[in-house]
Amino acid sequence: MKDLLKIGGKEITSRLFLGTGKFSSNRLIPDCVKASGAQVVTVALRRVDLEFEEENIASYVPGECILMPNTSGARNAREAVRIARLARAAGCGDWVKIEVIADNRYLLPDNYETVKATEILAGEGFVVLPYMSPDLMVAKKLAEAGAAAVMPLGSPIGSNRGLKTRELIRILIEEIPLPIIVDAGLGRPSEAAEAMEMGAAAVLVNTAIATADNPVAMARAFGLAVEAGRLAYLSGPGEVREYARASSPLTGFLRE
Amino acid sequence: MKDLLKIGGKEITSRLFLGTGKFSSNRLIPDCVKASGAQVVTVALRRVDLEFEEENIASYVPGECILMPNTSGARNAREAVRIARLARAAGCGDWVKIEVIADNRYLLPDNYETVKATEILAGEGFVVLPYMSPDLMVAKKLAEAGAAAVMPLGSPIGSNRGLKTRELIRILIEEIPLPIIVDAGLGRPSEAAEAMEMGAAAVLVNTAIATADNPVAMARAFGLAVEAGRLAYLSGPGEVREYARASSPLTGFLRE
Amino acid sequence: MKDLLKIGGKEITSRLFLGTGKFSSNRLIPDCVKASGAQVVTVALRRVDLEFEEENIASYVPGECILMPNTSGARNAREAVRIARLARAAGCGDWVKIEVIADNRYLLPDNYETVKATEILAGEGFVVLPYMSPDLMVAKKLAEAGAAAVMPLGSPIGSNRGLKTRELIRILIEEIPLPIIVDAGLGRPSEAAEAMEMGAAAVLVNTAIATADNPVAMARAFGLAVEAGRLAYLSGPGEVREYARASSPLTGFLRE
Amino acid sequence: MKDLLKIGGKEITSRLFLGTGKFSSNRLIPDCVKASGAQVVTVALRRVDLEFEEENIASYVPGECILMPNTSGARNAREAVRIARLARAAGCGDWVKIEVIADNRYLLPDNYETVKATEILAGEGFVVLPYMSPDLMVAKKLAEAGAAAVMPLGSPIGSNRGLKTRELIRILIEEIPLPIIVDAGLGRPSEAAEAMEMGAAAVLVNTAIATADNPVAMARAFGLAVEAGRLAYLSGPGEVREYARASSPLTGFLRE
Amino acid sequence: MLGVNGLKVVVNGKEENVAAGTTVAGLVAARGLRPDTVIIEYNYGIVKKAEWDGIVLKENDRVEILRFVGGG
Amino acid sequence: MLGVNGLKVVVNGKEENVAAGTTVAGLVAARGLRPDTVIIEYNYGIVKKAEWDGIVLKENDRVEILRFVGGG
Amino acid sequence: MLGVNGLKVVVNGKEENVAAGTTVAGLVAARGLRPDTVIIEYNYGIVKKAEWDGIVLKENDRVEILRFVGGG
Amino acid sequence: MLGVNGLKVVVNGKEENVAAGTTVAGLVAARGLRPDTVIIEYNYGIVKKAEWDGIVLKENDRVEILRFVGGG
Repeated sequence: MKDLLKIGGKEITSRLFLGTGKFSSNRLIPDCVKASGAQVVTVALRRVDLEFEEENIASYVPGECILMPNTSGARNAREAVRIARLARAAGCGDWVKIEVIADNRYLLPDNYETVKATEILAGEGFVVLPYMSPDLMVAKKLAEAGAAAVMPLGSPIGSNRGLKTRELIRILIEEIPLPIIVDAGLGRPSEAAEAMEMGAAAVLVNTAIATADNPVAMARAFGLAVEAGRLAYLSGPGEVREYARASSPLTGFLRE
Repeated sequence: MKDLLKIGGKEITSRLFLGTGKFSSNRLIPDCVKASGAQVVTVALRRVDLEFEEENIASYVPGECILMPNTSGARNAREAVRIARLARAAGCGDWVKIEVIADNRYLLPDNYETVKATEILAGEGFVVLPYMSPDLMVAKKLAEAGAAAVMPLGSPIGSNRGLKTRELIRILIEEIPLPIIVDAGLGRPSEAAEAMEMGAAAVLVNTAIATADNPVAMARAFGLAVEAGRLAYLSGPGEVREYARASSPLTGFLRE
Repeated sequence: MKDLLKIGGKEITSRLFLGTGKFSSNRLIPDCVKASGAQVVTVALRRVDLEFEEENIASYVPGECILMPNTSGARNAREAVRIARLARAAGCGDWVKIEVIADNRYLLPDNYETVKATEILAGEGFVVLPYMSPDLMVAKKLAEAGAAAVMPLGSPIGSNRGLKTRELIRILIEEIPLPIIVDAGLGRPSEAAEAMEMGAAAVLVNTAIATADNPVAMARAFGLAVEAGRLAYLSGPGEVREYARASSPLTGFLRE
Repeated sequence: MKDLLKIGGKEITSRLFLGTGKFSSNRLIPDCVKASGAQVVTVALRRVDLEFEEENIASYVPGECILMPNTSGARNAREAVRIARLARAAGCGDWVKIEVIADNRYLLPDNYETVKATEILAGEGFVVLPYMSPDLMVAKKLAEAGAAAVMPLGSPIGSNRGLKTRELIRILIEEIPLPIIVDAGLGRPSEAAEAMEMGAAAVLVNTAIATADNPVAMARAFGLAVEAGRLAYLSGPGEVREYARASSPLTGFLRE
Repeated sequence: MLGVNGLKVVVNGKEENVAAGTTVAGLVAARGLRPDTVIIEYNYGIVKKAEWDGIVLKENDRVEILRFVGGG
Repeated sequence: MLGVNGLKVVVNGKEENVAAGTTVAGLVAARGLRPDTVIIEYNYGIVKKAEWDGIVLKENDRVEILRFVGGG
Repeated sequence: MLGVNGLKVVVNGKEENVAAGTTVAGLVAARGLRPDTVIIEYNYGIVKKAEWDGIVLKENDRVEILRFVGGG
Repeated sequence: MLGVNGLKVVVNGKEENVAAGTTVAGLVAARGLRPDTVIIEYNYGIVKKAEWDGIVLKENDRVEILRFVGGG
């Protein structure tokens, strides 16, 4: 029986979501998608800059992927809703990652505005995945508002600091009946694996892959680590003990 | 170009070594070897117990594997040497994991006796992989004594406590010109991945796989995690930052 | 020059706030206040239970202390406001710890309702110290709402799990121009000291002291640790280094 | 009943030992000894340097202190023994901190040579406190060799990295019937407090105090933290729980 | 079941019957509570001790008798 | 400075002058942008490619020309 | 207690009586052990299968019959 | 370069020439060191202050003049 992640009516086999920002060249993106196995890929919406010729990022994302535009740039619910509607109208599908940020140093989200935007967009039939600062009561409100999943941060965006909020995320996983997807801050495959071992439904990684010396190999590394962590979660790990427990038999020793 | 681990003249592709103790049934071993991809497999030597019919463990280990008998049961160098010689005479090959333990609660090794046994057995042409309590000066002595690799513990055998000695292991990896193989204590794939990300050459896992509810799936999980950690180590991870770094562009925002 | 904590027009010398719940006997409270040096002491408001004769907790709190009633039991802003007003009317002074909790397993606060209650009570001249789930944007809203300090949790109330939210608290300390007081979850003096070393203005401790085998000695331990952590914060600790730095001179060795 | 640390026939009340290296001026030492409450103070022995006029460090250490010369500079047991004998002959008393270091990057000790030196000097009536890399079997050998206490490192000398070896130190405290004194690497009072909470008999601090912007205040901070940690250890801390436990009563809520 | 000249009030969330003419002060005294140790909320409003004597309970009045207890 | 029969519109937040009769399609073409790579918001409303030809810009119209870029 | 023409040997640390003339091979066979699954140490020296037939046990000989088992 | 009636000794690891008849006490004094602040090792043996006057240096003697310094 396959272990599928069901979100917004879609059945997803890869639990690693990939962000497309900060790559030295967009040409790396198709290879990273392939190497990571990612099926859900995020993009952003921006004004065309006529100064230099930009490319259409969508053309670098394999067609079979689910494109998930984010609402980066939005400082409140209204702006997030506007961006989400434009993205969908552009034929990007129903998925949207809500990202409402007013803080410019740590890029921490505004949970209040995020709940508001989630309510509006879920009402309009979007598959809403809100990025949030881990908070149990907010996660409950997001669930009531119709979120398809909840995406708490592990540490500040792009910091590579890892799973610093594990205590709060542990509680979200235990208490919220929605997929918990750790988004932001994961810098090493081991951290992604730990999130999955804790029971996270998926993780979203961008900076750690895009800024590695070898992004394609790092994409593969995260893909393997996420699968490893998920398998471990499903395999019933043994308990952690204070004392040692011999792995070789304690009888039948060769003695005088 | 393949990333090979060279030990004792052998070229090894899998950096996960597998222990065969504590499985509920030896029948699980071949599947776990396969699922994990392990090429180096440890076994122990014991007196035949006529009470109940035992099986020959070797028959459960795929022929292409490198069999690495350990010297468990040895309380000093002399006993370790005796066991190693018997194992080799039995046609087990030249590899041996030296394990000299006098402490019965935490099963922590005796580094002094381990150095002695390493010197003797290396002199007799064995490929010696000593299990040790992480200690820089001891690791240097093991290198001088002819060890083929050094195997510091991450935490007590079978405790599943993980990489508690990372600080000392970090130093061994940096200072010792031999493969550093983290042996004992790793309880989760994420911990194995972290050891590899730090630059460990390999890890040896037994209890975490053998005592999982689903040993075969857990074996696969560790195999993937070790590969992920190694790939990340080779891929030049980005630096860890105190502040956030946007993954989406900070210009061209849609505004009034 | 004295290092004073200024809140609500009061100058406080002790940065350890003490909770009075869960003591095996109220008779322990005066000694714990004395041993800890606490000047701010929390109490709760409850219906009189005629079944068994209760005592008036206030009579156990030394007169010179600032009594800070909490709004425990409140599930929303309205209930919190009602409790706060009653407490003040009872002559308890202007200080109030806002605690709005709807979750019964982890007792995590509702940040939304907490902001609302803070706004109302600050408007009525209360000195408002809101208990909150660490979240930068919420802390900013609490500051705008007129909070006198912000009290993020270190881990769930009474769990003794310690400073699990250090990453988010670090950010609050850096970004919020109000005293940050770590409330809930601190289980060991070392954890309280760490919070103070990070720059927390104070910590609030109850369970770790009240449920220790020797509450009075533990109260003293926390008092000392908080002072130690504060002093260290003010003393400019040296930097953390990857390598060693000799503490004895590296010249003039006695040699052949 | 007083809580005294008995070593070498002496009864010590302060569990913070102070090192005297790296102070910007020796004039700071008496104040730091006073502020920290330290009763055991370490010094080193070096060749007189005629280039610049040096002072006699001993004259800066209050007379009531126990002077503990270290054998820094020694690369093997023989050199350590030579230094220890000279120091005692100079009227420094019977105490000696054995420090045998051959590694110049991490200044990690040579446990083998340290055991040898301990055996010789204990036999000559010295009160021997060996600095060591945490290792259970070595600690047992040091105890057999006549050590008065065992001093495992928390992290490399002068690194301020803290209690990185807590797992191995935890085991030493549990298994070794001698005072365990954490020496080297402690950079913050909270780390010293944690070591004491774990059951360490004392800690030795030098760099963290000597290199602070305000060494005297930092000395006081460490003194308070060590006392706090010791008190907590003696006070029977409450257990750490997965879930929350209300600190205010869960009955008698004011409701409609 | 209601007594002839008694009346129904709600004290701390529970229905009770009290004799006509009962005051808040009487309610507290009847419970053997020392006035200086309790706080009274009368029909959602706070009433100071000085006022307790003057308040005669009416049918369906809501009274909360509260006290400070240990809390964190 | 405004031409005789030109008009002022706001494109991507910047004021611009365009010739009377300019359509949204013309605005995109004038910038050398391939229609299938951009998204147009016209006076806060979304307009599909099919409609671009039919929309003739009026004084003070607001047009946003957007595109998908890499983001996390 | 020792049989007339038996002799005492130590097998895997336990004293045993075996008939005179018993060989190492016989000792193994008597236990129903498949030769290819066990390892024999005879008076602290290793002996290969080929030699088992030729070794006739003497009084006080020490024999270890060993086997590989699962270990970490 | 060696003086007629001088002799070579090693002080703190460095070769030095001293006048014949120089004592340990003289060696210390010549350096302007206060006796109570230094420790002397003479030919690998410890010598107490009381003995310094009596020790006349011979060719190739090894003297260590030591002192306590700050250390951790």
